[in-house]
Amino acid sequence: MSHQMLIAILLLSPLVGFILNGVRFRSSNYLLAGSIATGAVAVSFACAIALFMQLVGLPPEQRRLTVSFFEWISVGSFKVNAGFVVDQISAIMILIITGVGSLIHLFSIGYMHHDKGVTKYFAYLNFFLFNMLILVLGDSLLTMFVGWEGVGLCSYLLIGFWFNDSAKAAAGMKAFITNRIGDAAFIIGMFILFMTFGTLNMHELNGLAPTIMESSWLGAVTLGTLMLFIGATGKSAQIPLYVWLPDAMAGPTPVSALIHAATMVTAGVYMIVRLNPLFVVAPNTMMVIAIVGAATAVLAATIGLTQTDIKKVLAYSTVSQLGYMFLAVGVGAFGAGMFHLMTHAFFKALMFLGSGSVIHAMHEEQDIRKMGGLKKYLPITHFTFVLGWLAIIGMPPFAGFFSKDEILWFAYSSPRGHILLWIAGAIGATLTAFYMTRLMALTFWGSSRVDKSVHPHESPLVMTIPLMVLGLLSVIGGWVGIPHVISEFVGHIPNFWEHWLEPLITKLPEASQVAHSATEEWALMGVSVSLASISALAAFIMYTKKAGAADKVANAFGPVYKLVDNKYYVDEAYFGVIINPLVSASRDLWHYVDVNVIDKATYKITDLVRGGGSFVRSLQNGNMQQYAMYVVLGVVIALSYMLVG
Amino acid sequence: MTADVFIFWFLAILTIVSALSVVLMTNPIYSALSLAMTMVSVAAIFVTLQAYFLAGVQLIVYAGAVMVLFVMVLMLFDLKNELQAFSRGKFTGAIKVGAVGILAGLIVGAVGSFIMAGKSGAPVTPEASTSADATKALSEHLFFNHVFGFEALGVLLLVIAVGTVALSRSKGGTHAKH
Amino acid sequence: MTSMGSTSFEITINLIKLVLVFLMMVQAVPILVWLERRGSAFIQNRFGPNRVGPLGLLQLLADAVKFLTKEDFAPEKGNRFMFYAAPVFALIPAAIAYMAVPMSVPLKLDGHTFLIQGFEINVGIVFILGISSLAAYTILMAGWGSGSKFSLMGAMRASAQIISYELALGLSIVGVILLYGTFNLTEMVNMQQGPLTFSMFGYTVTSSYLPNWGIFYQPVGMILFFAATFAESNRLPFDLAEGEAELVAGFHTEYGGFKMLMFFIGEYGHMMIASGLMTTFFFGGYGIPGISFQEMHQIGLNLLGTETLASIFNTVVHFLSYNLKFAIFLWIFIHVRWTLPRFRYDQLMDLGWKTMLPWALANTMLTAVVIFAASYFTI
Amino acid sequence: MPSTSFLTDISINHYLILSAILFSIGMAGVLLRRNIIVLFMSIELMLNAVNISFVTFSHYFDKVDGQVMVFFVMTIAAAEAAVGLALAVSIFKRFKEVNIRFFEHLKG
Repeated sequence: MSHQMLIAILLLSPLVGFILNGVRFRSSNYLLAGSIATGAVAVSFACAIALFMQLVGLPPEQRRLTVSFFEWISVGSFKVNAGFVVDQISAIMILIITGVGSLIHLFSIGYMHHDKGVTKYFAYLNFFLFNMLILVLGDSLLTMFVGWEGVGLCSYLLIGFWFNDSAKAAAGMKAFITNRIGDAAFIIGMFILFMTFGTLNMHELNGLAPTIMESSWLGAVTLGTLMLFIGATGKSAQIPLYVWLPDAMAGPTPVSALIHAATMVTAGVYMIVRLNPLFVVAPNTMMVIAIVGAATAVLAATIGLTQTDIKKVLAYSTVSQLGYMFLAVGVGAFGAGMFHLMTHAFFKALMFLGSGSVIHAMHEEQDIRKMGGLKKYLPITHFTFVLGWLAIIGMPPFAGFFSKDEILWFAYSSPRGHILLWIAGAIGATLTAFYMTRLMALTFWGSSRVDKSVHPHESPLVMTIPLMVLGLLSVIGGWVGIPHVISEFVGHIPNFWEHWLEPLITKLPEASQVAHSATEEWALMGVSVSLASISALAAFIMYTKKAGAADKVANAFGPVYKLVDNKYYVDEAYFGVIINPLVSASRDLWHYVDVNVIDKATYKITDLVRGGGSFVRSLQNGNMQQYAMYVVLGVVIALSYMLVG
Repeated sequence: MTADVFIFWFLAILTIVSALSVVLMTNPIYSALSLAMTMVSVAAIFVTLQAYFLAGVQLIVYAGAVMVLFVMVLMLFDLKNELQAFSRGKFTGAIKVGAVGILAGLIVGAVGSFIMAGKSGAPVTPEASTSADATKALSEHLFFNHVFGFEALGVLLLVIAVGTVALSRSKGGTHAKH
Repeated sequence: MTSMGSTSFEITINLIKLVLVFLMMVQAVPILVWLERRGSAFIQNRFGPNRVGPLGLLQLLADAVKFLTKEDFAPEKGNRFMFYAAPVFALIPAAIAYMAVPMSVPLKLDGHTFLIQGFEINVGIVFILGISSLAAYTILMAGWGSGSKFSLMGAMRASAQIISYELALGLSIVGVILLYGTFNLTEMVNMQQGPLTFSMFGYTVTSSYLPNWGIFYQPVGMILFFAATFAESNRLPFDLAEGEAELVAGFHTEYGGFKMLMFFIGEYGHMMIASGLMTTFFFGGYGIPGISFQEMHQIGLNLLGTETLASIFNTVVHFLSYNLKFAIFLWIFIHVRWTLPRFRYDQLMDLGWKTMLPWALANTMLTAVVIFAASYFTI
Repeated sequence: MPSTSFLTDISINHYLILSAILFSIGMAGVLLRRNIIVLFMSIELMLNAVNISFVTFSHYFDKVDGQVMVFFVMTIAAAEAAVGLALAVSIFKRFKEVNIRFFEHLKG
C-alpha cells in the first residue's frame, strides 16, 4: 500500500471509531464500544508499523514520507496544506501513540465496563488519538496546532468525564484554562516565526534556521522559540504551568495513562525536538528550557515525596520525568529527550495502568495509606508494577536506566550542560527512587491496612495483558539506545537510537571542544545509580520495616514538610496573586464601568436602534405598492444622478 | 409624411391611449380589454420593426391566451365599478405620480440626450433580409446560443403549471374556514 | 409595408383588392346560410326555404330585410358599450385572417404582380393563428355585455374551448410547417405541385397519379387540424356555447337582428378560414392535380395569345380550382353540423386535452424525427 | 429639436421614447391601482414596454438576440400571469374581493 493511503488510514481510523461511537453515545454496551475503539486504534497501529517498515526500507537521508491531502488555507503568501509527514521522529511517536494507545484502549474495556458513559468515553478516547496523530504528523506548526488544541479539548472532556462531580469538572476546566495560557504563547510564537521566516512548514523552518547563534534575548528566533517553549510548558506541565496535571488525575485512570503520561504531555518535548535546528541557534532559550526542566524535575519530585494519593504520586512523578526530558532537550540532547519520552511512555503508562488495576481492585480507593500488602492479592499487577518501578528509578538494565542516565550524562558533558544541572538531575533521580519505593512499599508491601469491607481481587485478563506487554517493554525498551561505554564493555551492540535519529538532530556547534573520558561517564553512572539505590533502600526500610520512621522524619523537618506537603502553596499563590485580584478587578469593572458606562451607552444605542427600527417598521407596512414606490424612487434618484452627475 | 411615419404615429398614439385607459378605467374589465388592445397595437409595432414572427407570437400568447385568461377571471369575479380603484393616501399618491412622471421624463430625457449627443452612431440597418430568413435566424439563435435559457424556461413553465394547479385546487390551506 | 406595393397604381389595386376580399367573405355568408338551410332540410328530409325566388334563393334578401328591420334593443342590466361592440369585433379577426389566405396564382399585369389574396405575409400561419385567437374576446364581450348568466356562461365555455383547442390546432400544423420549412402559405402551395414524391435515404418514389398534397404526408395532422377548427369556429359537434337545452343560445342569447347577423358572419368567416387553410395545407391550395402553374400558363398562352391574357386565364382557372376545394370543405362543415350530435362539456375538454393534444405532440415529434432522419441519412 | 423632423423622421429614439412612456404608464398602474388583477395587467404593460425596446434595438442594431429575449420575456409573462391569477383566485375565494390590501395579511 502506498504511504499516502497508509497515512490516510492511520489518521482516519480513529476518526471513524469516534464517529461510530459518537453517534450512539448513549449506548452502554461496553463490549461493542470497546471493540470498535480498540479495533480502530489497532488498525492505526498496523498502519504505523507498515509505515515504519517502509521508512526502514529507505536510505537514511530519504526517510521522509509526506502526503498532502488538500490545500487548507491559502491567503496571499500564507499557504497551509493539510499535509502530513512521517519521518524518523514522527514514526516513533506514532508507534508509541498507537501502540500504547491500543493497549490502553484494551485495558479500558475492563476498567470502564461498569460505567454508563462507556461509549462516550471510547469516542473521546478515539478522538483524542485522532488529534494526537494530527499533532504528531502535521507538517506545519498550524496543522500541529490543530492537533494541539484537539488533544487539549479531549483532555478537558476526559478529565471532566465524570462531570457530575463538581471537583472533577473544575479540574477539567483548570486544565483547559492553564493550557490556554500556554496556547496563547504558542500562537505568538507561531506569529513570530511566520513573521521572520514567512512559513509555518516545519521542514522549511528547519531549513531556514540561521547558522549563526543568536546571543541576544530579543532575537526573533530566541523570542519565537521561547514562546513555543512557554506553549510547551502548558501542554507538558512544566513550571510555572504544571499545576493542572496533578488535578487532571480526576479523569479515569486509563486516561491518565494515555493522555497525562504517555502521549499528550510529551507533545511539548516532541515539538521542540521537531524544531531542534531552530532551538539550537537560540542558546538562551535552550538555557531556559534546561533550567526549567531541571527545576521542575526536582520540585515535582519533592512534592511527590509527601503525596498520599496513588495517582497524585504518579502525576508528580510524570511532571518530574517531563522535567528530565526538557532538561535533555535544553542541553541539546534531543535524542536522549526522545529516548526518555519513549521509555517513560512505557513505564509510566504501565504504572498508571497498574494503579488503575489497584484502584479497580480496591473499589475506587486511591489513598495509599489505606492500602499495603496488596502483593498477595494482585500478583500480576504487583509484578508488572515492580518492573515499572525498577525502570523509573533507573536500575540497569531496565529501560529507564538507559534513558535517564543518558540525560544525566549529557547534562554534565554537553557543551550547554553544567555540573549544577547534573546535580539537580541526580537529586531528582534520588528523590524519584525514594518516593517511588515509598509508593511501592505503602501499596504492595508491608502489612495490610485495607479496610475490612474491601476485598481486593486481581483484575481480569483484558486488563492484565496490557500490563504484561508494557512490563516487557519497560524492561527491553531501553535496549535500543545503550550508551557507547556500556555497549563497548558488554560487546559491540550498536546504538540503534542514535543512528535512527541522527539525520534529524542538529549537532551542537560547540560540541567538540571538551573531551570527556569514558571513566567520567562510568563514574557519573555509578554515582546516580548508587544514590538511587541507597534512597530506594532507605525508603524501603522506612516504610516497611520501621513503622513510624516516616512520621519522625516528617516531624524533624516540620515546616519544610508542611511546605512540601502543601505543594509549596503554588495553587494558593496563583489564587492569591493572579486569580483573586483578577476576579475582584473584574467584579469592580462590572459594578462600576460596566453598569455605569457600557450598559448606559448600549441602552442609548438600543433606544436609537429601536427608534430607528420603529420608523423603518412603519415603512415596511406590508403595502406592496409602497414598496414598489421605494423602488421607483430609488431608480429616479439613481437615474438623475447618472444624468446630472 | 410617408405611410410608415403615419402608421408609427397612429400605432404609438393607439398604444399610449389604450395603455392609459388600462390604468385609468375604474372597471377592471375595461382595463383588461384596453390591455388587449395595447397588446394588439404592440404586435403591430413589432410588425413595423419587421419582427413578424414575434408579432404573431405576441398575438397568440399575449392577446390570445394570457389576456383572455385575465378577462375570464375578471368576468368570473363579477366585479362592478370599483368605489376605490386607486390606493388611498393623497400624499403618497402624489409622490407616486410625481416619481413616475419624473422617471418618464428622465428616461425620455436620457433617450433625447442620446441623440443630441450624437452618440447614436448605430446605422439604421438597410431593409432587413426577408422575414423568413429572420425567423430562421431567430430560431437558430434560440436553439443554439440560448438553448440553456430555453430549457430553463421549459422547467420554469413545468414548475409554474404544477404550482398553479396546486394553488387553485387548494382548499385554503392554513386559513381554511371550515 | 412593402407588400402594399411601390407605386401608387399598385397601392390602389391592392387597396381595392382588400375591399374585394372582404366583400367576398361577407357576400359568401348569405349563400352559405341558404346552403345550410337547404342542406339541413335535405338531410332532414324536408324542403327548406323554397318559396322566395327560384329554389328559395331570394330568401337571403328577405332575411336581410328582416334582420335590418328588427327592433334594436339592448338588455337593461347589460353593458351597452360591450353589447354593441361585440358583434362588430366579431367581424374583424375573421376578415383580417381571411385576407392572408392565397386564392390563386399571382396575376401579372404590365410588369406588376398582384397576389390573389388580401396581402401576403411571410409568417402567414402565425399571423392567422394570432388574429383568429382574438375571436375569444368577441364572445367574452358579448357574454359580459348581455348581462345575463346564460350569456356569460356560454361565453366562458366558448372562450375556454377556444383557448383549449388553440393548442391542439397550433400543434397539429407544426408538422406541416416542419415539412414545408416555411410559414408562407404561397410557398406551401407552390411546393404541393406535381405528382406525389417521397424521397428518403437517397431513394425517391414517385406516384403516377396522386398529387403531391400535404394530406399524404400529414394524415394525422389533417384530421387533428380539421377537428380543431370545428371547435375553434364553435360549430357542431363542438357548439357547447350555444347548447340550447342548457344555455338557451349561449353568448348570443340576447342578440337579435343585425347584431346577430354579424355574429353569423363571424362564425362563417371562421369556417371559411378553416376551409381555406385545409385547402392550403393539405390539398394543394389552388393547384390543379396533374397540371403545374407553368403548364396552365402555357395553355393560356396557346389559347389566348398574349402574356397578359394568359396570366388572367391562369389566375381565373386556379381561382376556380381553389373555390371548388373551398366549397367542398364548407359543405363538409355544414354536413357535419347536421349529422353529428353534440359533445358533453367534459367530453369536449377530454378530447381536446387528453386526446388531440397528445396526438398532435406525437405527430410533431414523429415528423421531426423522420425529417431529420431523411436529411441526415442521405446515402 | 426641430419639430418637423421629429415628426417625420422615425428613428430608434421614437420607439425608445414610446417604450419609456408605456413603461411609466404601467408603473403608475402598479403604484396606484388597488385591484390585484389590474396590477398584474400593469406589470404586463411594463413587460410589453420592455419588449418594444428589445425589438427596437434588435431591429436597429441587426442583432437577433433582442428578439430571443422578447421570446423569453413573453414566456415569463405567461408564467407570471398564471401564478398571479391563481393567487388572485385564492384571494377572491377568501375575501370575495381582489384588493391589494389583502396581501398585507401576508406580512410577517
